[in-house]
Amino acid sequence: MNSMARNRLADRIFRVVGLLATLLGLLLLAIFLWGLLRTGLGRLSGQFLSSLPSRFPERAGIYTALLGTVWIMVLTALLAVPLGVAAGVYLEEYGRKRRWAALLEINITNLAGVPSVIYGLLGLEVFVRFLRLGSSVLAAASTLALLILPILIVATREAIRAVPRSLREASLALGATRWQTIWYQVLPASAGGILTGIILALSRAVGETAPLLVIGVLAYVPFAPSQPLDEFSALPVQIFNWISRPQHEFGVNAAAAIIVLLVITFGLNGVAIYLRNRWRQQLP
Amino acid sequence: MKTNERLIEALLAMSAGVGVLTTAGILWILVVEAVHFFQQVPLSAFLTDTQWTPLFADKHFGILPLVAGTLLTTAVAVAVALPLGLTIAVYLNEYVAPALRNTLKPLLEVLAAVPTVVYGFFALTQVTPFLQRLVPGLAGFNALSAGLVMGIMILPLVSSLSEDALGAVPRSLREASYAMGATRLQTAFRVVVPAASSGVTVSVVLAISRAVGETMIVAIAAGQEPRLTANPLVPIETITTYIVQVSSGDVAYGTLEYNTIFAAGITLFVLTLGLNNVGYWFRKKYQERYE
Amino acid sequence: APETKIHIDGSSTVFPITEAVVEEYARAHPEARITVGVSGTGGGFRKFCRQEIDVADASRPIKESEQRDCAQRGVRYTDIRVGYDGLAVVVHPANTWVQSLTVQELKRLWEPAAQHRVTRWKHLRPEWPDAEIHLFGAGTASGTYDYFTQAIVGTAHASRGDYTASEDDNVLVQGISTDRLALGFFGYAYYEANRAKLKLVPIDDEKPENGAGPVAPSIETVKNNSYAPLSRPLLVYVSRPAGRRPAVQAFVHFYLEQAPRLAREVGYIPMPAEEYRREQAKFAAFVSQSHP
Amino acid sequence: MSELQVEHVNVYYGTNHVLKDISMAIAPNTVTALIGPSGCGKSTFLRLFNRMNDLIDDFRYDGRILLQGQNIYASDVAVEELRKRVGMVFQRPNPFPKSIYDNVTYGLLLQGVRDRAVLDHAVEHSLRQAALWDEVKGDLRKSALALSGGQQQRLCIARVLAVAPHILLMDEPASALDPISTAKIEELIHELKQQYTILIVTHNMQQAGRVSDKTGFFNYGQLIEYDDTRTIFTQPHHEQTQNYITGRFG
Amino acid sequence: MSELQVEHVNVYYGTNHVLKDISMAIAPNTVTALIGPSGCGKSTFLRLFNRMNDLIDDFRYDGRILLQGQNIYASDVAVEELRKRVGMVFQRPNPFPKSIYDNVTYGLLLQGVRDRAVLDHAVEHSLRQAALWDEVKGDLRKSALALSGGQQQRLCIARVLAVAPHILLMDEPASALDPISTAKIEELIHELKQQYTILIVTHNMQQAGRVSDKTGFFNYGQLIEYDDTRTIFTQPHHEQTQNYITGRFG
Ligand SMILES: Nc1ncnc2c1ncn2[C@@H]1O[C@H](COP(=O)(O)OP(=O)(O)OP(=O)(O)O)[C@@H](O)[C@H]1O
Ligand SMILES: Nc1ncnc2c1ncn2[C@@H]1O[C@H](COP(=O)(O)OP(=O)(O)OP(=O)(O)O)[C@@H](O)[C@H]1O
Ligand SMILES: [Mg+2]
Ligand SMILES: [Mg+2]
Ligand SMILES: O=P([O-])([O-])[O-]
Repeated sequence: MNSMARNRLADRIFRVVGLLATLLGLLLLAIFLWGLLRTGLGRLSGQFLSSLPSRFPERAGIYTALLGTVWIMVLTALLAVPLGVAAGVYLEEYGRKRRWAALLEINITNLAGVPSVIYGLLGLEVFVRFLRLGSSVLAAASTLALLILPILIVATREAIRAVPRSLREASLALGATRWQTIWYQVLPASAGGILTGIILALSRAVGETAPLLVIGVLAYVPFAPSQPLDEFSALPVQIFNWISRPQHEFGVNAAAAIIVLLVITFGLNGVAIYLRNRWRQQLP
Repeated sequence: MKTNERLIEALLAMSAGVGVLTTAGILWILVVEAVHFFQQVPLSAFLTDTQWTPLFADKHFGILPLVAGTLLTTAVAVAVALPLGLTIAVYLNEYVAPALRNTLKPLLEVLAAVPTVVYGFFALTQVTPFLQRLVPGLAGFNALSAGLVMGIMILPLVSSLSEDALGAVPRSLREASYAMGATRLQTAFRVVVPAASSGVTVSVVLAISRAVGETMIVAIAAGQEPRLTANPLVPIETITTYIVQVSSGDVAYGTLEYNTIFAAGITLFVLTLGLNNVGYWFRKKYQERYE
Repeated sequence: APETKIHIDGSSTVFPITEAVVEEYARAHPEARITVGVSGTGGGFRKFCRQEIDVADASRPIKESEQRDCAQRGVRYTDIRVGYDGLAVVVHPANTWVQSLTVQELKRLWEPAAQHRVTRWKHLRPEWPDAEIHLFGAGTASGTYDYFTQAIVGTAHASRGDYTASEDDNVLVQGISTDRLALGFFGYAYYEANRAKLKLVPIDDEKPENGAGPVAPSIETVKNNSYAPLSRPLLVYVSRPAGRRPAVQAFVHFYLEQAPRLAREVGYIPMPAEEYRREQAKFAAFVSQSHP
Repeated sequence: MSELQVEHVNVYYGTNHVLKDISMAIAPNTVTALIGPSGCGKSTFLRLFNRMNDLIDDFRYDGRILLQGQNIYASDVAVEELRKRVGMVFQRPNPFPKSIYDNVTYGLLLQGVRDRAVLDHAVEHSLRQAALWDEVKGDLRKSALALSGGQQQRLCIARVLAVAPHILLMDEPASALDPISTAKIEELIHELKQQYTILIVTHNMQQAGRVSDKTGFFNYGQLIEYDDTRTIFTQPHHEQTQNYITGRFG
Repeated sequence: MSELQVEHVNVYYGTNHVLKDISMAIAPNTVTALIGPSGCGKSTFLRLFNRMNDLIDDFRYDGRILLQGQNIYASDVAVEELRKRVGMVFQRPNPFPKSIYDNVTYGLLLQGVRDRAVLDHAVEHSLRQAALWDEVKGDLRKSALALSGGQQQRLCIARVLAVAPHILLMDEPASALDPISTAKIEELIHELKQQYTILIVTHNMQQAGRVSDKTGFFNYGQLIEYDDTRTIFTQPHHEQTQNYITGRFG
């Protein structure tokens, strides 16, 4: 076999190998989803969604955890979104001339890479102990808000950067102040991108488990929170809890709860991808 | 009007300051608690002792077993994600039509959107029993299946970011190679991958950093037994697992035992910080220059 | 309203009973807002003395140091017995070689000196396989750990450190039931709940007065004290400020009423009926003292 | 008195000396064309008058620029006020991604005008001035992005006129347009001259000849020649100017 | 016999009909210049001969192209073999981001040549042919990106010569270069003509006149005229050709 034929063969083989590798990635995802659905789907029911936790697997439900997750999501969004968007706007629109811009830049990059357990430690010391919030929804949401802040900032900056310079100049040339330009032109034009970032960040927050464990979520909470200082459970924590129980039926519950969690995260991701595509098309 | 502008700028700057405060807070907490720790445990013991038993009567404070556990699971994960991710990146970039590529990439990225507690469940209940049939002597908690699953989790990080880097290599370089009679494979590995090497490196570094900091998969599936070993078949403990285990077990506030989680935390922080900055530095320094 | 809130935390051993009681109580009193944490007996007492919780679950009596801590903060309390527990020593069901263990062997296996030395089955008995032994046991913040080390090694809090230690007994069950070379210990209730996945190891304390030869834990052997030295009482502690609150009073009352049934249901050993009546009386006295 | 007075102005971008000792006086209600080869500094010069260069990081200048006798770079000048008096039209039409109506009223909204009648009137008036009214009056709520390029550019002019500036800066306002739209814009400039002082950068010699009263020829950052347009185009004093106008370079 | 024979070739990109019924015969050891206004299809035509268009998703063609009598689009032709025989030089120099040495040996490595002596010899020989040897022989390990534009382009030529093709395709090889480098490339083409058949696309009439034996004039995808270069430039048969050559359009 001459060298050219060998090269062509290698090329053909790689085409197959590459396809297999890609399929393997997708296949693993499929296997894993299939296993989950097979185990957990039968357990999903109105009763499962609306029941309190219980020592009897067949009676137990995710009512508390689901509402806890919703509470966390809302509070986290309330805390993180204004901060993240404002910080992103500052860094992109004001901060660039400032001397500490480079510092902020490195800071944000590094924050994005800090493992989530470390945020848990921060939350434990600052929110749980120092501010005496205890293992409350507020403490958890504050911790997760800090965790997703870098994601929000980066997303906001990217969205803002995509707004053409001509739009800013047009506004400024009409006598708009910097903030008026941002408020009336830059933010509306980048809203799609920012919203995408917000949703992706929230989907991350919803699935986080380790920081919640570190700030000390309780094992058994048979009621949904009614105010920010209440104790809570959350879906990932409930799942972790059930996983660590050896009885098979709790494994089934865990699978069912995972399906619910995945519906939420995949749903959020889907919405984000949809919004991103729509927003990209709208860019002038 | 002017004052209004100033006020707004100040408010925005304060928001940006929260990021700095967060970093400062993390550093402050880790350092303060770790200083307490190192007042009682010499740094040399921390770095050289081969046992980590801070909660027992016979106390040892060697971080090495935890670091070894962390590196072991990371190594397994990278051993999965690097070849697979790079193959996928090259395949998507060189062999697949853009339309298909644009569907396959987000599909693969779904793998990174799965909450890690879910992966932990998967590793423990599916992967480990499956592997136990293939590998005799595989413990119920082990670094292998946790690492494998973690590899799946970081796979899209490698494949997507590397593909972005490969896609940024100018067409003219590819054409030059094809025009010399190169096959796609030769073009990919002799021209495109080397030209995009810094982008590929960054993606790998980021993936490693993610694996080092990952908590739930290892906490659920890798065990809680600090041990200085390179054997992926036995239970080990990672730094992150230790932090979760001890902090959720409520060790007495202000005791040496409590401070150990911050000593472990600062080790983890330094590891990931180092990796992130290597990545950042690479990106800044070697931003691809082609022509 | 905070009056209906009750915070409980502490022992993982006691958790299943408390969980069951709370679940039943909440069914009867939907307005109740009771949370249960699992920080281990030691962790529970710490929170208890800092008045972060109202009721502490404990699998051993409060220690002197913990008593001092509570006293310093002016926290008075009473202890209430709710049942008994035996500590089960278990191996994987596929383990064919272990039929029983002596207390001496357990000590050789778990004492601090064993670390990195007794690492293979054959180190325990030469005829056993030359394979690694994978150990699982209670975490150091748990009463179970204190109790086991005291009973087996002879000093509380002294043991080897190279084993999978968890405050969460479920993690241990999970670990042992998936590992052919495992050996571990935890509360009898967890063995009860997972009989099929585990193999119980009878223990011989080599003291004929406690029943000759190896004894396996069971309701009988724990109650009649022949399963020694690994059986113990289960307790809850109620603080004085909490004891003044009607919601807490009602709950503790309910707890003692239901304990015989629920303790058995989750795998523990209930006390004789008159003992429960005595505990009720004791608590009533504590409550009346609380009201000046 | 001259409307605008430029005195010994130098501009630098970092170490790049882009405008060199420029002086020039511009009379009210005239059209001044700025011509010269690419990169010679025309745009930079134009953007001095509404201080748009301030936005560029490493911009520096010295010298003075007076608007009706007042130094526009004085520290007490509110830049926003200046920009209302000195309107600008850009090379490529850059309408806001909003309705036609909202585009025209934007400048007024910035000033806090909320009265519907005032806004309505301003919209009609400015669109008429910009010779766009008849084409769009049917649907003022339509997105500005749906207009043709030439319409968009006239909308941008209307948008500027709505804030009632004294001076109009135009940076190659017709270079992205087809010949018919270009003709309309030129016609418009003719009419606006009655009320405004106009500065226009152009690459098109014919256009400069058609619309302007005065012409300044720039090369390598210097104002080589500044004179009546007719003089510049028929008997320039400098050979460079001559060469440029006849197309020998640039 | 002709080296290359093009028979009734049509090319489409999707629905865009880019080349229309082209036929042409090219003799060995000649230089053929392809001229025509931008977008007329010169590059597309050139890239037919080494099947580079195959890389474009919606490329379609019909007709036949014969290389020494063999249809290069036949299904049994190995594209890689073809491309070794038909080398190509691009408009902008595109050396690989590797050393000079590695650039020249790239083609040989692809074929599995590992013998150091063979490679060394090929490097020297090709660099000499490309008139670059004297300038770079001192440091062959230097990155190719550190060379000047003209040197890079000659390196790209050397890189092609190293695989010993019969035919050289050049798509505006000097358009990104300064006059001195351009002169060097033209000289090079002159010398290479002894051994190779060369097709060169150029926008520069003078260049076409200087280097080529034959010239083909394309317009709107059609081959308007193909003849001796001298004839094309002195007495073209078509008015379009005449107009183009005299600069009246394009
Ligand atoms: N933002 C900037 N930063 C640095 N240099 C700049 C910037 N903008 C323009 N320049 C430089 O200043 C010089 C003058 O630019 P200017 O845009 O004023 O030229 P111009 O005459 O308008 O050219 P054109 O006809 O191409 O628009 C040029 O050399 C240009 O490279
Ligand atoms: N990849 C492609 N996909 C679709 N159409 C293309 C593609 N490449 C070129 N075209 C179209 O094909 C026609 C011919 O292009 P070609 O590049 O061959 O022209 P050219 O004569 O080389 O022009 P130039 O002198 O500008 O290089 C043009 O109309 C061009 O728009
Ligand atoms: Mg300009
Ligand atoms: Mg071309
Ligand atoms: O959780 P414990 O019962 O072992 O303290």
